[in-house]
Amino acid sequence: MALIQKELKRMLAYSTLAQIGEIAAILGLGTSLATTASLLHVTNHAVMKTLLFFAAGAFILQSGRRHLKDLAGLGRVMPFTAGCYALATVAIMGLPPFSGFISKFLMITAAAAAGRIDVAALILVGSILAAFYYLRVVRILFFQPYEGPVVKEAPTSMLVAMALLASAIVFGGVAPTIQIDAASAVGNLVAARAGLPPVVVPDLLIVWPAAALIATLGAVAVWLFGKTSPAFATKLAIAVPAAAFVAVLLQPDRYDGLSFAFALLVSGVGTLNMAYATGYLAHHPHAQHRFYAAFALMMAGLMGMAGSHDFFNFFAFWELMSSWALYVALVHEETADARREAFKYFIFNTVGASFMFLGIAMFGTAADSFDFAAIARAAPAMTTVWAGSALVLVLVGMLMKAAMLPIRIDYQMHPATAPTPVSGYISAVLLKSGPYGVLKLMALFGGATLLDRLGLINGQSLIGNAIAIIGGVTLLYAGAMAVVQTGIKRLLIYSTVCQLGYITMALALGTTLGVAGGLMHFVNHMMLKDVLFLCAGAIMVTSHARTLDELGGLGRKMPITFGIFLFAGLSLAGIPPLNGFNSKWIIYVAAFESGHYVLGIFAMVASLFTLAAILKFAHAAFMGSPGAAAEHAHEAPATMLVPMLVLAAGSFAVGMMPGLLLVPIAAIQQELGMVPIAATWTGPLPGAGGWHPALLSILLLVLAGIGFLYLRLGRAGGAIIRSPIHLCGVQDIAMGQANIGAGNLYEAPDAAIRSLLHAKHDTGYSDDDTAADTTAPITIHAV
Amino acid sequence: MNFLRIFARNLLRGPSTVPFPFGPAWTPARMRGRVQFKLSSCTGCRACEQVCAPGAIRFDKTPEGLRFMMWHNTCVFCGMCEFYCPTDAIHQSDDWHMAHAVGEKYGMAIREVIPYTACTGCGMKTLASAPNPIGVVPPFTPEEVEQQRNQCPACRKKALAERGTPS
Amino acid sequence: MTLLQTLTDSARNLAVRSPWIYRINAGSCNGCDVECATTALIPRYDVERLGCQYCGSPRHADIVLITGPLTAHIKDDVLRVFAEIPDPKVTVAVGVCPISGGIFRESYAVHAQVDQYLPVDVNVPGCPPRPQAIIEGVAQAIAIWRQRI
Amino acid sequence: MLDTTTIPLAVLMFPGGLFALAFGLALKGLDRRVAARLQGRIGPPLAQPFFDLVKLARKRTMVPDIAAEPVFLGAPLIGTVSMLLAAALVPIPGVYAPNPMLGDLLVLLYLLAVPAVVLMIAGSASGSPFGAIGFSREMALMLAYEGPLVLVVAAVALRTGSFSLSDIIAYQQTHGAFLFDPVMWPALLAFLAFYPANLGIVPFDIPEAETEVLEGPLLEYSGPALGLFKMMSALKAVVVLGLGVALFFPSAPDGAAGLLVHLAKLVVMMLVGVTLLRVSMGRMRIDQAFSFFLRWPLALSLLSLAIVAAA
Repeated sequence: MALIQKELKRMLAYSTLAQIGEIAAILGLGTSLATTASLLHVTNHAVMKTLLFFAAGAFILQSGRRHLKDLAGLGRVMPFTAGCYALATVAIMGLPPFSGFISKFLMITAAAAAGRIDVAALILVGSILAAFYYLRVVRILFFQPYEGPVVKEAPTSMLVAMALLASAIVFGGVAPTIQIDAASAVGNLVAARAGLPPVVVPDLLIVWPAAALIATLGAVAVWLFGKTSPAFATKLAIAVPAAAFVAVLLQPDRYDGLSFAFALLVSGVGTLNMAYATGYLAHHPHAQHRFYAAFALMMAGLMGMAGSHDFFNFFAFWELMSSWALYVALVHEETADARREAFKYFIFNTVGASFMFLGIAMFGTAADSFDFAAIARAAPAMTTVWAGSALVLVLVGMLMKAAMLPIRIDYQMHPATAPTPVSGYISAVLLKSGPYGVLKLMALFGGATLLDRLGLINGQSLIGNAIAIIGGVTLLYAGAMAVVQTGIKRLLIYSTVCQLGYITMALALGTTLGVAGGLMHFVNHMMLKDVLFLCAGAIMVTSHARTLDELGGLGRKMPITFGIFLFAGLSLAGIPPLNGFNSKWIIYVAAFESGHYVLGIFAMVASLFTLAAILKFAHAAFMGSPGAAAEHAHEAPATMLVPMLVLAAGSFAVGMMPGLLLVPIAAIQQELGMVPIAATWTGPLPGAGGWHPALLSILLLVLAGIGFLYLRLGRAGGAIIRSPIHLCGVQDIAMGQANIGAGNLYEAPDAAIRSLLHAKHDTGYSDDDTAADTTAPITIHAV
Repeated sequence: MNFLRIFARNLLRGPSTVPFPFGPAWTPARMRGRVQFKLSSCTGCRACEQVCAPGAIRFDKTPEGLRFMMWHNTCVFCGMCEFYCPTDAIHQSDDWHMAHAVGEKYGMAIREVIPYTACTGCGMKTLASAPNPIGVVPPFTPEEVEQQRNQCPACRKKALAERGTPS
Repeated sequence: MTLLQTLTDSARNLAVRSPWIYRINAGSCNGCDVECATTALIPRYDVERLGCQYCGSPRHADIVLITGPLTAHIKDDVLRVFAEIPDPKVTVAVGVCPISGGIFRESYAVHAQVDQYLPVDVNVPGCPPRPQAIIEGVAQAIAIWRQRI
Repeated sequence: MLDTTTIPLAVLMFPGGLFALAFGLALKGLDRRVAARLQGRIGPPLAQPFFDLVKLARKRTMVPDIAAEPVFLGAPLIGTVSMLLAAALVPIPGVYAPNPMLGDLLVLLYLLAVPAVVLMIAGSASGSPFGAIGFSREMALMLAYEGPLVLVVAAVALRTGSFSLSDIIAYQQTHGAFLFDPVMWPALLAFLAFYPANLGIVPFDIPEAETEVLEGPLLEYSGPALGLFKMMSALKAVVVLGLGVALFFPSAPDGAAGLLVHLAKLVVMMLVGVTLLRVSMGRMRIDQAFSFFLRWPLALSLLSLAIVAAA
């Protein structure tokens, strides 16, 4: 009902009914934990709902309008009230780190403890529906332009009340112990009268690792300073991830091996992307500090997740990372497409997260503690059906995060309309949390505990094989789709999903070589894909184009970007001496050795699709005859080039010395209880036919030197002559017409793939669909 | 699969390439090659100039005589001049080795002068060309032809008048 | 000096044995073009014995065969394509048309003598010249090309 | 580290650099001469490709004004160099076993992809529309023939259980060459369809068609850069044929005789697969070639994979 409401207050009223329904459902369970959980939710809901009504009242008082449509853009005019409203909405949706999340978590755990999975599922579906209508209001308030009479902020008396309630919500989320003790005291009284055992509440305290704390506080500081002194805020924005990086370094014991490496990578790449973002957004600066804050908060979520020791913290930071912070960052450009795509991605994340939520609740209650080690110990005791379904639920949640399910990838992908630094960061780092989680679970539940009980195929766990096959199918499907795309970022996102397929498949193989290959590709892809996105960002800054057909011949105007793009693209596509190929090679050998030769063949063919997509991008954007965008194109500014160069240098170093990655990977494998691969700092690649990429590269360079002498002979007769291209002498063809755009490359395979996957021509920007019509077979795009 | 048979035949019979640059080349009998000009038999009737399509043949009067010029680089070797020349002074040989460096571009020409001779009758400059009386009754005897060879057209007309035959 | 000298001389002798042919049709009636084609392709006058090879792009050309009287319509295109051919190159005018305009000499639409616009090195008169004549022309062109390479 | 002293020698002199280059050029010359003889004409002298290279070295280099010069001139260099290296990876049975540090069958497989990639980058870097068409067709062709190739390599690897070429040869020396092993015949047929396409021989040289797209990617190249491309294609012939020999009939005596036998095998494969095909067939259209490869070569390689998996 709340969904169809047009008027703000009626919608809030209906949502209250929904919440009361949830509370009643939990109370009905009758266990002591259930009563405590519902009591806690009653208190939290009271606070949140009143704040919502206060804010709504302030809106109606000031602007005199009730209907949702004409509240558009009020966030700009009444920032504080709208801010409180947004905070309350996020809290009531049950997103960390606010109080709503704690009570919702307790309720679901109580339902799971009482064995009523259906009730828990019902509540989760309810919260997904809630997300729809709550978020719609926030979207209207903040991200639509405001036109209408001048409206001043609510009177101070109302502001003070709202501030108090907001701080209560935040306090309830960060330090819930007081509230929980109070609720459990009352719960015990009720339980004692009903003869039930006293309630034992699992400790639901979000433990903030130092790095995550710095990032969160930094984000808030950046947002606040953003209003007053933008220049200082921008510098602060870069400093925050750097500080987080140092914090992770200072606390090595806080994380286990895998998480320590992941946290370092998160903050390292985060610093580079943030520096890039300052350059990127300098061109059309509007509310960029809100963007930096959201970006920093995402990093905080990632690092918190890496540092978590129990499922509650893991899930809390997982939610923080992929929910509203991501939404604010994605919807930064506030165009119709951006809003639609960001909303679609937010809902997708919420659905994924609720799968995981259910799984975790089932695990937690079965072992009545959320700590990883405790669950691992208690796993053999659980019934196979219960533990198996819980594991499957959590894995599905993680795979959906990594956009792994082979159906309708374009829904699972992060939107192409997001600003490039964040979409680069999501592809490179955020989507990696999926495989990271899968590996952590495989290590936790691997071997005797749970996986083997769920059925074995020639020595490997059934689930491991299933994930590997899903990964294999996805990488083939996404690779084929990447070849067909013409949107700049759309193409890169599809190829990201393809590469993630590689990583998931490799990790799920379970053999030491497979995991090593997966981890190495994990890092290689993180560096290479980030560089590709940053190059795409540089192009979009200079040419404001969104599809490849509007570009052409930028190579001469942007030589450094072009060089880096070519290096990273070819390396990702798997050209031998480069680092992308090293990790792919390990994955191929691992796939063949572990008997999955079909997946190995999928992997090899898909790397060809990646090559096709990368070369199509390189041709359409950099090479080819110059299109309209090439006249005024200019090289990217230094702030954008430095991160690119750092990442390119990193991948080159890894290419030359694979030991840089292999030795830490061996240490991680040792810690995860696997047989580590044989790797030395300067040694060759592991596996049977281990070869040494540095040897290949040095030989190539030596031979290139000799070849260059032959090339120089041509110049015996003086400088190279620059002459116009040969068009059979015809002079009246405009340069643009002579340009073979991205749309009409590879006609034959294009048609085959389109018919096979019946993919339509979409660039992620709805208003662009009319421009590039798909019916005309070869359309020469006139200037 | 007859192309395999063709390949086998080619291999067995060996290449059928003419060893031209490194050996003599066969030339067909009636090859219309380079134009040759026999000065002695040319009577200066300028028929060939009329009939040469690309205008390769030119006559111009010079004090010593009527100059005949023919530029091989424009001639299209159609053979019309040989066909219409009454006294077959022009003949197309079968020499096709005419490729030349650009230096001798204007060298590829024939320049001959048909000398004037003094007319035996009136002492005027005239071409020593044998008359070609057509429809003269009774036809000229050879010594009459020889006698009129060196006369100018005016004297020839007079001689014809004296012979009493309509010219 | 002598070593370098002998080296370059031997390089020139070797290099001269692979002249690549490129044909520009400056508005010809295709008579000469058919003859040029036969010189390369038909087994009887195989020009590949001299190392020649027809190449599709002006950038690869060494010996340029020009046919046709350079009609006004195509003049500047031919000049542009000719400029795209890298040095050391040799030009052979095949047929009387490029040399003097042939039948079309006084026509308003023909810029008759090609060597007003392009440096021509060897003329092969004929309408069309015999394949052997073209081969002879190409052989002379190779001799000239030997000095320029 | 392993004894790396043999590697520089291998890469620069014997099976790799100069030897492979010289033999490749001789192979190309022989191919042109035999093709001419099949057509009943004398054909160029055997060393003609060598003369071409010397002539190209002495001509001026021209670069289109809209081309990205470093990539434009660097592309042929990378292609040739990678093929020089790949030549050192191909084992010559009984004479030369590649050092395992250099790489195995998979590395060789993707090193073989480098020339095609270089050709594509050259085509689009030159900025000319012909180059772009050549680029698009080369990629379409590569997408077509890579499938069967990967399946064939997988079938061989499954059969012998390892990716290193030396093990494959050892396996065949003990269990009899794959040429006479009926299980591997479909794979052999699929490979026979693959290597003319990889070498760009007439039925499949659609990207560099002289008549249709004026030699596609090579249109804008002149002088030494074009010479490098010619070297690259010559070397690629040696590497691909060497791979074919290593995969399917590597049995050969040791020492100098082994080398002669190996070279003879390469010549036979060249004459049968390349020259005969080149002289007897016309050039296919790109969609014909694309669908050709997705028909029976793909079916054959799948069949061979199935048989090998079953056997």
